[in-house]
Amino acid sequence: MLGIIAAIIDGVLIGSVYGLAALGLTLIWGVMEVINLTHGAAIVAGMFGLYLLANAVHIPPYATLPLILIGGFLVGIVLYWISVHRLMGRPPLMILLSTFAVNLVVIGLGTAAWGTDLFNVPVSLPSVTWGRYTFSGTHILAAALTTAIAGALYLFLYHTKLGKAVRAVANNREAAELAGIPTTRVLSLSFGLGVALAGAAGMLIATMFPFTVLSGDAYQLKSFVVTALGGLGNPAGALVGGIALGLIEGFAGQFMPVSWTLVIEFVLFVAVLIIFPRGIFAFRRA
Amino acid sequence: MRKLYLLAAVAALVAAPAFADDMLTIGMTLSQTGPLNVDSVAQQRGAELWRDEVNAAGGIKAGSKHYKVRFVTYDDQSQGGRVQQLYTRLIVQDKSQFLFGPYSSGLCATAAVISEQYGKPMLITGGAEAKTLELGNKYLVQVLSRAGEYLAGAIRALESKNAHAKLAVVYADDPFSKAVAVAARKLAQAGGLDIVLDESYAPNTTDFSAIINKTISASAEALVGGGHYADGATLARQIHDQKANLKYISLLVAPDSPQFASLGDAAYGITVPSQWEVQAAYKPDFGPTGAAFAKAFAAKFKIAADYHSALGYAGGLLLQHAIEQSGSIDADKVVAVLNAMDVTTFFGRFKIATDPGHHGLQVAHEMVLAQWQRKNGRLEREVVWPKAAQTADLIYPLH
Amino acid sequence: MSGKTTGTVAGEQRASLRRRPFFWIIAAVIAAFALAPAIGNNVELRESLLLATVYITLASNLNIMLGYAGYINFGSIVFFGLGGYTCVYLISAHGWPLAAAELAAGVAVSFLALVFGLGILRLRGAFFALATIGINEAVQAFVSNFEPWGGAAGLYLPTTIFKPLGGPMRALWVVYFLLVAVMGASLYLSYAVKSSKFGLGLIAIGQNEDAAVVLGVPAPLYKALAYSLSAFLPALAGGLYFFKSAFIQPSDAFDLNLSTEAMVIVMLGGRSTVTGAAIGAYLYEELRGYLLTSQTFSSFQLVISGALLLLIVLFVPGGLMGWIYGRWPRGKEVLE
Amino acid sequence: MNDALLEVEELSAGYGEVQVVWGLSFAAARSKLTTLVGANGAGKTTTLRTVVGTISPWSGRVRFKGEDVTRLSAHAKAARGLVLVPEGRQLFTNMTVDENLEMGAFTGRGAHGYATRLERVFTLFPRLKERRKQKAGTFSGGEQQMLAIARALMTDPEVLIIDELSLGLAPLFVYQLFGTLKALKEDGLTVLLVEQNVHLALAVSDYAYVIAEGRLFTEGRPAALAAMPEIRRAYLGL
Repeated sequence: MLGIIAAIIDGVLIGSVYGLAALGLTLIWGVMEVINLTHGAAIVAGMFGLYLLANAVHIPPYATLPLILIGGFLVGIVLYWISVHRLMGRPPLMILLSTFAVNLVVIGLGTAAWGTDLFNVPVSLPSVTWGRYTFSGTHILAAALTTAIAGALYLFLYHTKLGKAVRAVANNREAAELAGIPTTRVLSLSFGLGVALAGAAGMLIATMFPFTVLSGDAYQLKSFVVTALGGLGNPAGALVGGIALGLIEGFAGQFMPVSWTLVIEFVLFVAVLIIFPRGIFAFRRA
Repeated sequence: MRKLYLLAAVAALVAAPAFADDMLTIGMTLSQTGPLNVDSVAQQRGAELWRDEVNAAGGIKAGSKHYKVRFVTYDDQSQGGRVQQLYTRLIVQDKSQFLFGPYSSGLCATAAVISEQYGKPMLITGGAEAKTLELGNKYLVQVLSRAGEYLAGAIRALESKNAHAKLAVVYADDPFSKAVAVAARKLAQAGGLDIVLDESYAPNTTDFSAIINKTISASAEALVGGGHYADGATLARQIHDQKANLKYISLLVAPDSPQFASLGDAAYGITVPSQWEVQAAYKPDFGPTGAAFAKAFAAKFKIAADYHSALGYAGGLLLQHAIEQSGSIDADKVVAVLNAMDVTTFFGRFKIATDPGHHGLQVAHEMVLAQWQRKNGRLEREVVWPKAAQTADLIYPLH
Repeated sequence: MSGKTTGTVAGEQRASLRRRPFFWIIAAVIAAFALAPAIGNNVELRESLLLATVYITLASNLNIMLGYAGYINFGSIVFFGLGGYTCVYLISAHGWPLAAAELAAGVAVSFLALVFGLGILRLRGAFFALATIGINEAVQAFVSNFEPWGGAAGLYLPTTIFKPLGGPMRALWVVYFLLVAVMGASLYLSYAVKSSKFGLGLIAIGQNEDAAVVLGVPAPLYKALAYSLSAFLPALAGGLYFFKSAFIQPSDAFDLNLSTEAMVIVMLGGRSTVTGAAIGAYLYEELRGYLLTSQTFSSFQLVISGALLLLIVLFVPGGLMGWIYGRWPRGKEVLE
Repeated sequence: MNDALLEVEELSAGYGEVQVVWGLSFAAARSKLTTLVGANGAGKTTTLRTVVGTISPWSGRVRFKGEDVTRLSAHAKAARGLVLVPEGRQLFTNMTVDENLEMGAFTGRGAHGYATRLERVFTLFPRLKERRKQKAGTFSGGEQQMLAIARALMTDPEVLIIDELSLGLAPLFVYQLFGTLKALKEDGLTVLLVEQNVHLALAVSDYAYVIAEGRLFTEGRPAALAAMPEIRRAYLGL
């Protein structure tokens, strides 16, 4: 019984980071109906951002978070202008392919630079012990920081003028343009935010687990599953969906061979897409 | 200046590789990229050391001729889909006379059929799974101990400390790890260990929390399993982070890499079944001693040799011996010699099965068990099993 | 009676196909593929062309969904992998001859695709694309746990399996010619679909699905049919490919990279053209072969493929055929 | 026409390969209410979209306060005070009334004097004040049109362009809205209105242009137009 509770707690902690990763994907979708296939590469960039800043420049691991957020934001804006802007209004296939192409280039450059070796950033934090079970400090702090970042995003979107403009553009781009909102700039800003969030998620993941240049694929797939559960384009849903995925991984594994959880994850993913295209946890939109 | 450099590169690409008649071409793929690259590159370096030493000594002597050795290598990106294409190319286009297998059982299984289809001998130095060698191939030669042997030492070492330990078997879903786990399970049951958890995980798993929680819930005292480098290292780190309080841990492959020490405290006490450790001082019938190999390797690559490097070198050494013995580079003659060989090198004993159902399967080589221990504040691997080859006592329990 | 009518219609269609130059162009391509390596027993050429046939088969069939109907299928490889598994399983566990196993694989996979298709084709655009990824990953995860198919360890074929085909060396030729046939069938299928009412309906769906429905195109049925139809030949190709390999494991059978490569090929050649998919596949295979084995570029091959794809998408969205049609509008009549 | 705030010269536009507007010229005079009338499909909406910049013109010129603004983007035009209330309202349906109004005042121009303008908008449309925290998507058609005009007013427009003010609204609302427009005009606002309801349009406007098949059919003071037999027959059903 205690084991199940421990699994649930672990699931929630890790799931919240999945949620953060998916938040970037879902924000971009919500604002411009683009599935960003550079997402995995952005997560990996966050991981390597941590590794380089912590190992080469000797910045304390968690102090890299704001730098990675800012860096991700700027890179995201550049990516928008390279791979998305020209293709807005064309068939969605085009942007899928262009972001996929950028993904190939980024991963290719990363592979050429670092190979596909496993990197490990040792972070020593006190952990919390509960009976025989231990919750690693990195997991707890990652969940806390995720909550803080998601909270900050909420404040931005609902309580600042620029954030409201992002929502306005997501809601009705033409009307936003007519109201005097420079929509293209808002789109690039949103893309930047999405990439920054993905990078931050990558950085937090890298404090918990070792990683390689190719780790992005797995987390990108998880982000897809999370967005499907939470509803594409729904930031609150992304967090709930992330925690749901974490729970599936932690909880289902207690009752069946762990290798079957992947089957459950993806079957659920397809089933949810078919039955609830807006996500199980999609909050009703007005 | 840069233009000139580019021009030279293009010229090098265009110019047909000119080589004299007395050149022996060996083809292989390696995983420069992809999840298998750490071990694959180590294996490749061992082979390169052998090649350079042979060429420096004037080449391989076969009959009256001396053959210089040339390698042709391609990056298989750790993907099976590329392996067949590349091995075919190695034979057909690059005219390889002999082949070295790729790294990992899965890739070897994919490459094996090409050796049969084109009748080219392939020395397997990085594929332990036996299944590939039970399909009726006539040109495969396995240099390393097969997968079934991997955890034998680890299980026996555990039994020597606690004959009824509660054991968790946790392994990656790939051909090699699965074959290892199946054999380990049988051995453990036969020996009276209590298997309290038996789980596999997808090779690209990044989060092991669920498995570790299950291990704790099952009150396991020992854990054996793992897979390749990336998953094994991650598993080790999470066992440490989640304080699973295991008394004994034995993981495949990953802890054998010098890089494993980058895990710090998480690496301490972990044991690894090893095909070769420098401390195991076999008396070689030919070729260098283990110490001499390790020294030459460290001098060339500025990194310690692990068993994958030793395998790469041993593969070359055995092929060289077989060619010299047969006095020719004819595939069938060389294979005939390999079939009959029963020798000991710095790597240990070599002898393969020759019956049609198991041709090429390694039957004589023995493995050792190594453990990461602290020596003067630094993490180092010590041989802890079998007792005869031991350089340090097994640390048990870890907690 | 209705059977007879359709038979006649099909017959007429076939007759009209034969009158068009493109029919003969395809026939010439197939002949070239079959003869070129056979003359002088050129094994090297055969191996290069063998992969090209697989790519052309995958791309041509992907084109039916992606090019005509405009549906992004990231998981087209799942047909290839399932075909391979069915075929290898029937041969290894039940001793079926290759031909029977192939046919069973094609039929079973097409049927499965129809079932999947009826499920996911309610989805549109990005949702459909995501669902195809999900299906591929779910199938891969399932097969990894499915013990009758060897689970993660995969299935092996003994070398004796090549005996009925005249030993391992001759088997390679047999497999190659069969793959050329599958490729030829893919090209004809792609062409036949394009010049049929069914294809017109798909293209209408690709242009504007709502409008197509209003005009009376039974969109869900057409999409499911197209999805199922585009599964048959890749399943055959998968069966042959993994028979040749004598080994199949989940990570090779359901490699998402191959799906994305097929999409790159379709884009490179030009969407919804038969010739484009074929030329794109051939060019891509040659380029990839070069990059993979070149010492200079091998570490940059991902970068180069990525940059190439980005440039095509941004500046030549019509692909090679779009560019050719732009220069030479009459090309549309000759090269479909 | 020196007092023309907005002048459109020889404007041509369309979609893809289909030309919709053919060399249209018209002007909106300062503090007057100008209307473009014409049958459904005459190209009125395309004209307005081209004027404010959501689609780009094929040829021709748009001058605003004497400045050539033809190639400016829509948001840049809004920031200068050239504001369109699009057909079908186009509100931010997921956002509250307050947020919609705040977005209307997104530009520097709108942000300046925000509080006073908000007061004034609420005086004009007291109904909106009662529902400040309600989401726009839950409103009735008439309320949405009010909010759309209110949002446009928050931008502090110099020329307010309204596309199909009365479309789909109950007559009571329509009269109310026309009353508001008149009041705004009397306060000095320049209004350009596109309207299918020719009766109404001619009744309230100072000057009118009649458009047919993307071309200017005729123009003049409403009274003069209403007297023309062709207009009476084609648009007024007399």
